[in-house]
Amino acid sequence: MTDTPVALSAAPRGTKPRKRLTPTNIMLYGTLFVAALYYLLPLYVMMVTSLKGMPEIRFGNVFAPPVEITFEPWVKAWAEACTGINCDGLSRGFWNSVQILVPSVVISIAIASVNGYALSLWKFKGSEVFFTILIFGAFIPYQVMIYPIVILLREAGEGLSLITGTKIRLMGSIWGLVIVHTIFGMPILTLLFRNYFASVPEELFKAARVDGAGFWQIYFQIMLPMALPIFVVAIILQVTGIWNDFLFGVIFTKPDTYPMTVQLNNIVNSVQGVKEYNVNMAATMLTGLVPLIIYFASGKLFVRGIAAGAVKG
Amino acid sequence: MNLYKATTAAIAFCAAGAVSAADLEVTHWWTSGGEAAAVAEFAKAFDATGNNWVDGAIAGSGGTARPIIVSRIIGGDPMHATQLNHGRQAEELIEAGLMLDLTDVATAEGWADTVNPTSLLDSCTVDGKIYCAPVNIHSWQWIWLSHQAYADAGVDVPSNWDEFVASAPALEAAGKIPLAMGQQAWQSSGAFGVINVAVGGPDLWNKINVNKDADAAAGPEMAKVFEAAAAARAMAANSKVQDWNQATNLVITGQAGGQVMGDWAQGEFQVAGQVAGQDYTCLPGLGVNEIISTGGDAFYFPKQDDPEIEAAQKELAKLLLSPEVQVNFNLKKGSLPVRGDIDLTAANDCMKKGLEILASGNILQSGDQVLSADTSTQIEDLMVEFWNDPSYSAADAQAKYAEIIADAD
Amino acid sequence: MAVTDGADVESPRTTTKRPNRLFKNMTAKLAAIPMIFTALVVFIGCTVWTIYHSFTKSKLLPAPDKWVGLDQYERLWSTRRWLVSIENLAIYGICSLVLSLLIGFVLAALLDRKIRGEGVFRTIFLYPFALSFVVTGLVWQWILNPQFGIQGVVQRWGWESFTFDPLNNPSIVIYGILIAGIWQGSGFIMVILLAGLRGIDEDIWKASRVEGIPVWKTYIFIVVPMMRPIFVTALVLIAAGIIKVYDLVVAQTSGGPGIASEVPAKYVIEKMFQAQNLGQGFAASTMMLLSVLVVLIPWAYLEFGGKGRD
Amino acid sequence: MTNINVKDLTLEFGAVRVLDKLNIDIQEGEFLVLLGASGCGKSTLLNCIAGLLDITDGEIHIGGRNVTWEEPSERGIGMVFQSYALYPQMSVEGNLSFGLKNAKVPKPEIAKRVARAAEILQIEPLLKRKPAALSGGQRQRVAIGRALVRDVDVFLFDEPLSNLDAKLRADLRVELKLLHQKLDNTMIYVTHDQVEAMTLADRIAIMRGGVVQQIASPSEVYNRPSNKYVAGFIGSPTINFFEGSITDGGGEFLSADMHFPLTGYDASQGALTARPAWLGIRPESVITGTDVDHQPFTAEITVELVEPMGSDTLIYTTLAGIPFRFRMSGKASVAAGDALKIGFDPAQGSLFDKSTENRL
Repeated sequence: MTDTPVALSAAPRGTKPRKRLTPTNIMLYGTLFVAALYYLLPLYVMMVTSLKGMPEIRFGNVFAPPVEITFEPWVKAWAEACTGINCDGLSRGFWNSVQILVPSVVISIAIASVNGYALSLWKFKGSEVFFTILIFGAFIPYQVMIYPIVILLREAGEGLSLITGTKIRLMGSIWGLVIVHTIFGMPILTLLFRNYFASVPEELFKAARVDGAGFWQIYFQIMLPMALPIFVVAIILQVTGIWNDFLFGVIFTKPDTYPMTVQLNNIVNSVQGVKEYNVNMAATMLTGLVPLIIYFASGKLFVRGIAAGAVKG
Repeated sequence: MNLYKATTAAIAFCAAGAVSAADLEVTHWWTSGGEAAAVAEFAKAFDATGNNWVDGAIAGSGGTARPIIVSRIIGGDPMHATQLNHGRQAEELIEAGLMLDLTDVATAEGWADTVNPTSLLDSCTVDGKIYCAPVNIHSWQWIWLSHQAYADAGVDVPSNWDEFVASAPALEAAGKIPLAMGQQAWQSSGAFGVINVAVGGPDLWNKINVNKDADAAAGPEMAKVFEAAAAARAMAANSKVQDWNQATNLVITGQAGGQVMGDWAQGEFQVAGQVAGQDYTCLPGLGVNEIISTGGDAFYFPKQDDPEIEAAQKELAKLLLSPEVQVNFNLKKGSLPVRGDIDLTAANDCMKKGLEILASGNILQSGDQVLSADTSTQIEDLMVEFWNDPSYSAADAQAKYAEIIADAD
Repeated sequence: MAVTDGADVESPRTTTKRPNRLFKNMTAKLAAIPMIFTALVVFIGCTVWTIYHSFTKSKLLPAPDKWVGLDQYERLWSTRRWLVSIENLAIYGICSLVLSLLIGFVLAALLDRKIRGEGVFRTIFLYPFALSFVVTGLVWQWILNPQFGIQGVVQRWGWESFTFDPLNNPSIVIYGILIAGIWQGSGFIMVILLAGLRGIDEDIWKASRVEGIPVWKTYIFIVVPMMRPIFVTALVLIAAGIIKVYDLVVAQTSGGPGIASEVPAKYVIEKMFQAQNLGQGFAASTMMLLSVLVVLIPWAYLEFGGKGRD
Repeated sequence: MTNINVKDLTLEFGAVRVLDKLNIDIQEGEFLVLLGASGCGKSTLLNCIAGLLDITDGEIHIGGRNVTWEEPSERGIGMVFQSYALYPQMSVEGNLSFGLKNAKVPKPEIAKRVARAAEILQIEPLLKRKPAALSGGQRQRVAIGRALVRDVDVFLFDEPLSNLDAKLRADLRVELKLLHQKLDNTMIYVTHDQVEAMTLADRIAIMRGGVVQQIASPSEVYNRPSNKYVAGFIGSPTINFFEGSITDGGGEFLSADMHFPLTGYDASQGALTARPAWLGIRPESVITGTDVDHQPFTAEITVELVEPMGSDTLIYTTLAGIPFRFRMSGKASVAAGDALKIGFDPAQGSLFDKSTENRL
């Protein structure tokens, strides 16, 4: 449609509503831009700092763009920064993190989704009590639990060794870490899945039961294919949480298998002479890359999943 | 799992068939420039024996590293060797039977005769058995002074604490920070200890810290110490850094006049290519009471159930105290060797001063050796608050201090 | 069936008796074992263990036989650092609760106004949530650095007397941490609330337009009350984060200057591991737990109390 | 033998008793409708019969077999839900065969049954589609098909037509009736729509508060409601109730200043005696025009409101001091304010005891 003026005898009363620069819109976008500035500032600072040389940092300000762009801090953070006598930067930790991440995410989500499914559709006597305890668990600071968990894992390892006859150590193995991540991810994930499955029409569940499907058949064939949005949320939350974890990573792994965050901490806290802010920032960004990419890539899916999982209180 | 176990077992078996070589994972929190260079000496020497040093550095401080070390030992997944401050930190772990008994190594190597001062070995001894290998002597009792800063301010480099205090206004006038201080609790507490010994004298320090004499802690002599600390606080008011080596860096670059810090600071000067007596001056005991506190680091060896590993652990223990390694390590680290029988001609001015004092027996036990970790952290909490809050009066702090000493165990 | 001759009317496999309740729903119970284990053994078990040991003089290792009664608690409540920690947590908690909800809701409402580039804005607001507290703490420490950061920049512009150094000023340091905490977490709250807003019936908006109610009034008086359950979810998530605040403080200020930005979780950890005084750490964590219960029990009662699914 | 017997069925949710010692016997091939207002327990009862709810007490027999504690799939039932409950990620074919696969029915057999059900329901062209691509009516056919393929003798319907629009509902209603005639299955059908109930049912069970009020054929329920509640629930517009009393000997019913002769009333509980009571007169039993004079009761009324419905017209007025509704032919031309003479036979109405509200 072209905008050829057509002489209309009866012009509508009132102003034409489709104006771009209404005061409301100015305020709306103005607020959004100011807010965006606040959220973007640190990212900007990280970025420019990581591209500056040390002298520039010492005499410039944090917001000034780099005069001379250098990628050396990135190279150093990835491959050269030293901790103790190891000077291979973050690179060592990257694959370790991936190896920890994958089983932890898969197992924790598998268990939490089954929990949520059982809690919403196969309630049994006491199931709500366990759920309430679980939710309380979300409020216990992790650090408080370290000590008993360490003892628990030791005992469990010994118990398993007795049963299987081979020596099994949960402490210091990747499986110990997976168990810990599963336990601490459980409250929030279970809540999400429970809410999601509770919003699935109950009649669907009934129909499947009349069709002779049991607990697992309904879970795998009916519920699982329907739960994609909430799985996206769960995966995002877990990937972020586990990737960013420092505390459990450092306690339940060994130097060979230290995750990236432990190495980040080492790089950032290994002050040799002056703090190399540029290297620190580059290391920081490198470490944050995986969760960041996941966030940027998931976009709308995350919001949609949250809507499905969090809306029911 | 089984396959994995079998494979590891096979590998271990093969390895055993060769020389008694093993990978030893060693945790420590030595990550600053000088520290890392020193650790590398250990690793080099150990690797030379055909074993393999797996470095488990945990950056941060003992506060970050210790929970990790302790929980891994308790969880049944101990590292093979670990740094800990000797003294009372490991007592319970030893009592619980989690640490390897090194008595046979110590006897064979004659540690009892070579380790000087003997108090170091005493700290490693529980019920007559030796559980740790001391590797160095660290003394808190130093102040490090920047020649450049004093030159810029146009005053002479002070030769004792009183002169240092007197020179402060001149430094401030020249836009310098008279006293560089990191804001972490252990630094506040440590600096206070140094001032305590310098101003109050070693006897007072012993009375309070060894004998837990709360009256002395509340007494007039101690009041003077607190006044001195309050004065130091004022001098450090513009020092807004966290880490100790950042503070040291202020001294190295001439932005600050001096820093009260242990002898490990020397490693930083060395890394920066500065020469003692030329670029910087060190004053033991703040130039007042020339004395050295003999704290230090030690290595503990958590018990393992693999005889191969145990052999390697003992080998490492032996190595750590061998004369050659002691020299190389301590030169890099800037600390004093634990053996009285080695030649340190390569040592610089400051180290030599320390060695002389050590030889003369002018020594003090370290806080780690006499106070429990609990009491130490209580004092740290008090000190970090005192140093950072100008409105916290010396008298109030002293009262609180006396309270802590009264409850100390 | 229709052609059966009645011979198998009373087939032997007929179950006339109510099956044992324990075996009813058995698969679900088996599948829930990890959850039951976590709830009972880990959460309850560890909590009981912790509470018990808070009455002992445990040092580096737990010492269940060294019973000292309430000594640890007496010491706890006479420790200045603990009192400062509690006060800080209260300030941080209330401010972060209010601000997260407020900022989160305002941003969500703005994004809900059929904005151009909604996806871009949403990603911008949300991305900090992908970063760890350690990273957050470091970046903001850097930005708030009085020498290189905001204060330095403004002073270099010529406003010499400008001071903005929250991290070096004991009386406002907790707000410096708050700035970083809000930055990290409010985007997530925004997403949750946005999801809630999207769940509001379009007709509500039509009705309020027809009746000529201003947009802001519609939000405050109609939409917000309708979103109660979502606000509750958001509240729970924020609250769970507040009580755990630790990494952020460690990375940003290490509790300084002095003890001005200490928080309870940090006290607990340092007492347990650095001071090697488990008993004291456990006593402090028990107090934290107690405060959580005080807040949580009324909420849990309202949320889950009695109302089952129809 | 697929009759269904519900014996002393009781269901409690915590302290709330939802079903109270319920007894229903359903004959083989019977179409029973459970009718009631929402919350009366009709769906709950259906779920109990299906085995989807664990009952508190009592027994359920299907085809002579005690199935009280059997799994839903073992009871030989098929069920159709209000929301259709189609598995969203499966095609129509997948939806139809899911139950059979679970029951490990051989593949050729599954194909055969699916084909047959699709043919009966005329959904063959839809077999490969996903439910999201179907209209409401098509979805409901698939849902019925899912019950059909199970080759069972009992069908349970839980308000299957409630989500459809009026026209589709009427069409499918007819189809359901045809289906029943064709298959001759036992069907239990839950609805709150009395038109569905009246048109489909062999017998209607009207429920209220977890108790069956009356179980009888549609005409019985309509003409001889067992209590005041049933009378008021069935029929649209609702029945007119006069409050009053029966005279000695049961000859007349007095309300306000009106006398309603009861000669010829078919009493349910023995002869009528003097007592306070309700008299219910269906709007449909009121007569106007020339035949009025033959009626035992006549009255002059003023029309207050007219609702033309096409086929017929509803007139609102006041009689004996109460609002009174009746139905006239759609052709009648009446306007508000008109005076009209009406008549009916009170003996064709229903009398209910004032206190027990049971039919007299």
